[in-house]
Amino acid sequence: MSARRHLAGLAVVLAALVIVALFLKRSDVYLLTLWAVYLMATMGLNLTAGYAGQMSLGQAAFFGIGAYIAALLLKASWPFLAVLPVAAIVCFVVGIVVGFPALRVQHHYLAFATLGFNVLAYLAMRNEEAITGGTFGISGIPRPTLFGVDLGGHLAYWYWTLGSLVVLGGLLWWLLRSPWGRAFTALRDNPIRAESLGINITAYTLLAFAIGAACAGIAGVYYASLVEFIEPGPFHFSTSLMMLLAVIVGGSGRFYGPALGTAIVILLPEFLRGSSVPWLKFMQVWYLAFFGIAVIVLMIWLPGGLLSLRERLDRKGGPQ
Amino acid sequence: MNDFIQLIVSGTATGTIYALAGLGFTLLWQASGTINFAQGEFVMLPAFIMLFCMMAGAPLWLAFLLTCAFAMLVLGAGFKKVIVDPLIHHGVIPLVIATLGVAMVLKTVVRAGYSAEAQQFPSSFPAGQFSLAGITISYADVGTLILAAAIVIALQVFVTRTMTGRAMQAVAQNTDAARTLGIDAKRMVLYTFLINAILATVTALLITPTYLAKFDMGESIGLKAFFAAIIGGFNQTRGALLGGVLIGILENLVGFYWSPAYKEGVALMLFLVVILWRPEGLLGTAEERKV
Amino acid sequence: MKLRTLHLVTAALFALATGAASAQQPILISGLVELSGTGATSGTNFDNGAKLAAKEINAAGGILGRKIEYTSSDTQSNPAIAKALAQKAVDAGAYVVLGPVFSGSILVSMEETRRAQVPNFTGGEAAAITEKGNPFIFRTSMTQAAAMPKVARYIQNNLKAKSVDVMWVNNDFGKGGRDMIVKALGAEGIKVGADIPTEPGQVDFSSAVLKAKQSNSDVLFVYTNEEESARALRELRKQAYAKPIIGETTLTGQKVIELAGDAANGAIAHVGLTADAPLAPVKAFDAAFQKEYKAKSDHNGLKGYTAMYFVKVMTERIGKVDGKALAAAMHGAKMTVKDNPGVLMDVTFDNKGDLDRETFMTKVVDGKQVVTDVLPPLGAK
Amino acid sequence: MSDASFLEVRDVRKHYGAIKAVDGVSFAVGPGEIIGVIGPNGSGKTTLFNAILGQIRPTSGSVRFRGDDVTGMSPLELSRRGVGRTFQTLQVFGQLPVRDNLIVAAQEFQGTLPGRLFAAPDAGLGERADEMIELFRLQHVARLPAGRLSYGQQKLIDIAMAFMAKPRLVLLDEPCAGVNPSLVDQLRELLVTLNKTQGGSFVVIEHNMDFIMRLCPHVICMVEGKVLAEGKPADVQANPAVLEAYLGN
Repeated sequence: MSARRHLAGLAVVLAALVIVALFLKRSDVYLLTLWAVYLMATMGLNLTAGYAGQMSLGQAAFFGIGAYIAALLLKASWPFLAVLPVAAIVCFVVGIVVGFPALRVQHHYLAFATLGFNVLAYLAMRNEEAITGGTFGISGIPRPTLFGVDLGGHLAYWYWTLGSLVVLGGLLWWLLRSPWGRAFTALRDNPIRAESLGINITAYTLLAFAIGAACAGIAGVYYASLVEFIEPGPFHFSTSLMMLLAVIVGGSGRFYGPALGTAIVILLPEFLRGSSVPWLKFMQVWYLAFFGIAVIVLMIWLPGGLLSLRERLDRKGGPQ
Repeated sequence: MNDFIQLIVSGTATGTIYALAGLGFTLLWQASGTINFAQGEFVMLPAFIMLFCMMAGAPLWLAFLLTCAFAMLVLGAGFKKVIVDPLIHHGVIPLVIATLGVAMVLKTVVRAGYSAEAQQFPSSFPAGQFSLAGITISYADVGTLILAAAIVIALQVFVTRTMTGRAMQAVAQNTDAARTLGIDAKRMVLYTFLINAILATVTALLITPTYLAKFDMGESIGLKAFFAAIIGGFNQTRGALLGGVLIGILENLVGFYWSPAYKEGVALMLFLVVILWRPEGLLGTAEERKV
Repeated sequence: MKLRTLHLVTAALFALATGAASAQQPILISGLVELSGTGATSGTNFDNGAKLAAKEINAAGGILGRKIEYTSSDTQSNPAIAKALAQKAVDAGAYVVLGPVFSGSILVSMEETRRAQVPNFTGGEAAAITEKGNPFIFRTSMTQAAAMPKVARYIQNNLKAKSVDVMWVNNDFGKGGRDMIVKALGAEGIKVGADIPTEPGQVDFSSAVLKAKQSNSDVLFVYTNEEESARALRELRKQAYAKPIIGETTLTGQKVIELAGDAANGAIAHVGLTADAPLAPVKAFDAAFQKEYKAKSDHNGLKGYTAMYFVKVMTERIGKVDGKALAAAMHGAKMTVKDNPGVLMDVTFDNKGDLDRETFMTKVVDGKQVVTDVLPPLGAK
Repeated sequence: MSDASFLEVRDVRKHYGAIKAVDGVSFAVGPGEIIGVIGPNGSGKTTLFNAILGQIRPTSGSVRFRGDDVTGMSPLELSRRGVGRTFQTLQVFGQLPVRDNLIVAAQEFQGTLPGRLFAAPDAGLGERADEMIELFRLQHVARLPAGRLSYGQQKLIDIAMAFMAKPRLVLLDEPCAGVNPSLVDQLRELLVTLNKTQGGSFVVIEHNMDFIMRLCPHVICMVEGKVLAEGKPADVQANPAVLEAYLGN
């Protein structure tokens, strides 16, 4: 796909997202915004797990850390644009710390180590009541006003989130096209060979974790402000699992994989719920079972995720 | 002092349960390099199958035997054939993800197909307890402990003393070499899957009276089982037992002497310490990083 | 003449048609309930109660001659989803919103119903819900703030205890109750001994029970969800805990008795509304519920059921289907069983949306919940 | 410095319990020299490479490179000092296009880590990569993911990567293994060209005797972890002990 066709396609999709929102109901716009927020976190996870190959099951913890920072600072009347870098930097630093086990262990060990971090973070959110409000959470988180524009309305907040998503996506795109992106892929494909070629695998592993974590932290800020209330529940490790599955189902290590995967995880169940067609109603109860089967089937026949489908078909039909 | 011993005793009883579930993890890993994220659900499903059998009028022992057969067929052979065999050559991660999918399917099937509510489950041991030097011990604790210890020892004996067991171990250590010695590697791997299914059923029989039969009962047991296995040493059968009991006891001590709020974090802390300090586990032997 | 007849007939037909149309147009009531996730048990019961009530009301001719169309959707016990569903219910033009049950969820979703001025009946028990000055929020059960003083008074008067240990589950339900009971015990001059938090889903209660045994207080107050209550009772029995065990709502519930078996015998609990209450309307409800769902309702089932009847009674009282008017009428409303058996017990609402009614002290005897005392409403002196 | 060699391996041993994989090997490589290492399977050649390159830590002995002691240094530090290598088995980055495989092999030697984030996507190495692609005749597959190419093509990429950063010393572990015989001559010519144009010293492990004899002016024969013979290819080949070691197996 040429760069021009790529840009044109992206522009069409973005224009559609901008225009369609005008005709959608309030609740649908809210769901779209929720999708965009989760997408920020899953794009970060795609960098950590998809491009750099570091299997992380702790993304929801960073998401939560960002959300709690936002809740506390926004309630203390900090401007939104000042909260963003704070959340990103804190998560970046914590990400480096959490990345350390990755230097010693790989794959499933790493998955469990990051999952362990997630459980600890969750326990801290529930028990450190003085800071986090414990299980009651923090309510009354304001939505921002930027440059005199009130972003409290559902449409305004959607456009603000979509714009931010595009900026974040652009930054990630640029990062992945830089020599860093190539080094991340080399780290995933073959760390031992990478090291023999002078690639500092320690630095890149930690960076992969930290950048992914920073994205989740930013997503957390948008989440807190969107829902206007947070409690520990959404930052349980099961959210990390869903985020990882979203990346993998969409296509890990593919730039648009998380967008598709997150839509399947966040939007599809709500679509089924809202439907009045009987068999779709049946689906909503069994949704997770079908999703689970889809994951298994994908792993067996299409481990590259849904976005690798065309490539796979090309290769089957091609001369090779 | 009595309190302390009481905590140790009940912690040991809880820990052996973690160990039983963890044992299956290590077996599958050793024999076939399978990491099963659905191990907890492999315990949950037999609990419900036993319930169904009993609702149909079967006594507990018959329900257990029928469920063993079911588990060997579905969670043993079926799991291997449908999920593991097609995926095992693609490395660890796709299989891990697929077993996550299996866990979701099993949970949803039980929840949507049967009930989201906890169901009670009869104990295999007589109710009641006895006191020994001021410490209360229930018959169920003693029974669980003895049965779990017996299973671990029996498994150890089977693996080291019998022909089939030694063949299984040979396959676990070096599949190719075992094959050249004329061992039917495929059959040995199948045996480990069958043993894992039976272990899961036994675990279900032992824990469901306290855990209660519920679709999500596998979540915590699966996690603890994995931590137990890693802490003890992933490539050692005894490791899971040590890891499980260590977690059980420490959880109780932390819950009592420090704060119950962080009790659930104990296994994780121990796990993080172990993988940073001794990644092969307390009893495990180091595996060279492959070039 | 002919023409006039024709006119008359058309007019009559027209009137009939429009009348019929408005009678047939159903009243939309949306349920936001926890059908999956941690709150699945509570939400499912609440939902079943509401469904049962809607069915009964429709069978008896509906509200003001219009049928109820009740649709429920699953919040997955997740506040962000609850908020989306509340918006969806409002968008769909719901007359009233029922649920969610979880306090965390209702605190988020009630902002949406308030903005749209749709009355919202919740199963949540956290004190904060009605402290925000939201004129559209109404409870379906007594708050912890109202229930705990009754428990404390009972401990003082009937059990003559000087000190109490508190074992609670660390979620919004347990933590809220724990804060309230500590306050209420303090007001009665009773000392709080060991303060024992437990985790949701906790299995091993040995260290928690040991703590209670060691502190040697006169009474143990247990405030956990159903499954954990059952496990706690078993461990207490195992370690031969001899002091009175008292709880609130859950401890003597049907599910706990079923799960704990013998170990539940002797447990005492204050219950706001129970399917075992010795009252004719409640017994009728109990029978109907069991027939419909093959299971016994917990207190959440009664919450959903009565909420639907509150809507019916008050809508007929104001004589029109108007959300704003309904909310206004609810404040200070009083409903009696004599006139409306569906509300199950006499009930009054205050101007914050809190309700008040009689409550019960119950005890488990031979595996059955038995009502030992009827406590008057707080407001009745 | 005149006596001190470019690379000097002195009495390196690597023992695994009772097994002596490498048992006291010493040799030296001068600037621009090409040295061949031969020996039957299991004679410890690859273990020796790994011990020199920091992949494993030698039990005893020392390795000096350009006068500095580099014993036990990590592969990363060694690569920084200008030591490159290839592996016995194929080691390309399968999902990266061929051109990116070559660029990634040298990009870490350009500028600083933060600087590379803001550098041009090809890190200024596009031209160099195209040169190598031309040299190795890979133009027609330059944009395809390396993992999709034939084994022989991947092997060429693998070797080209080792030379991208213009290393001072390259250790090649069986460059001919699995390569189509018709390509072997081409490969030898490539290595000679690279040695002439880029300079640098090579150490080559290889089983293909013809290849080694024609490429390397100096050959070491290892047997059971020890150096059995050393010298001109023809002399080593004619050494009766060497013959016996090969035939005896």
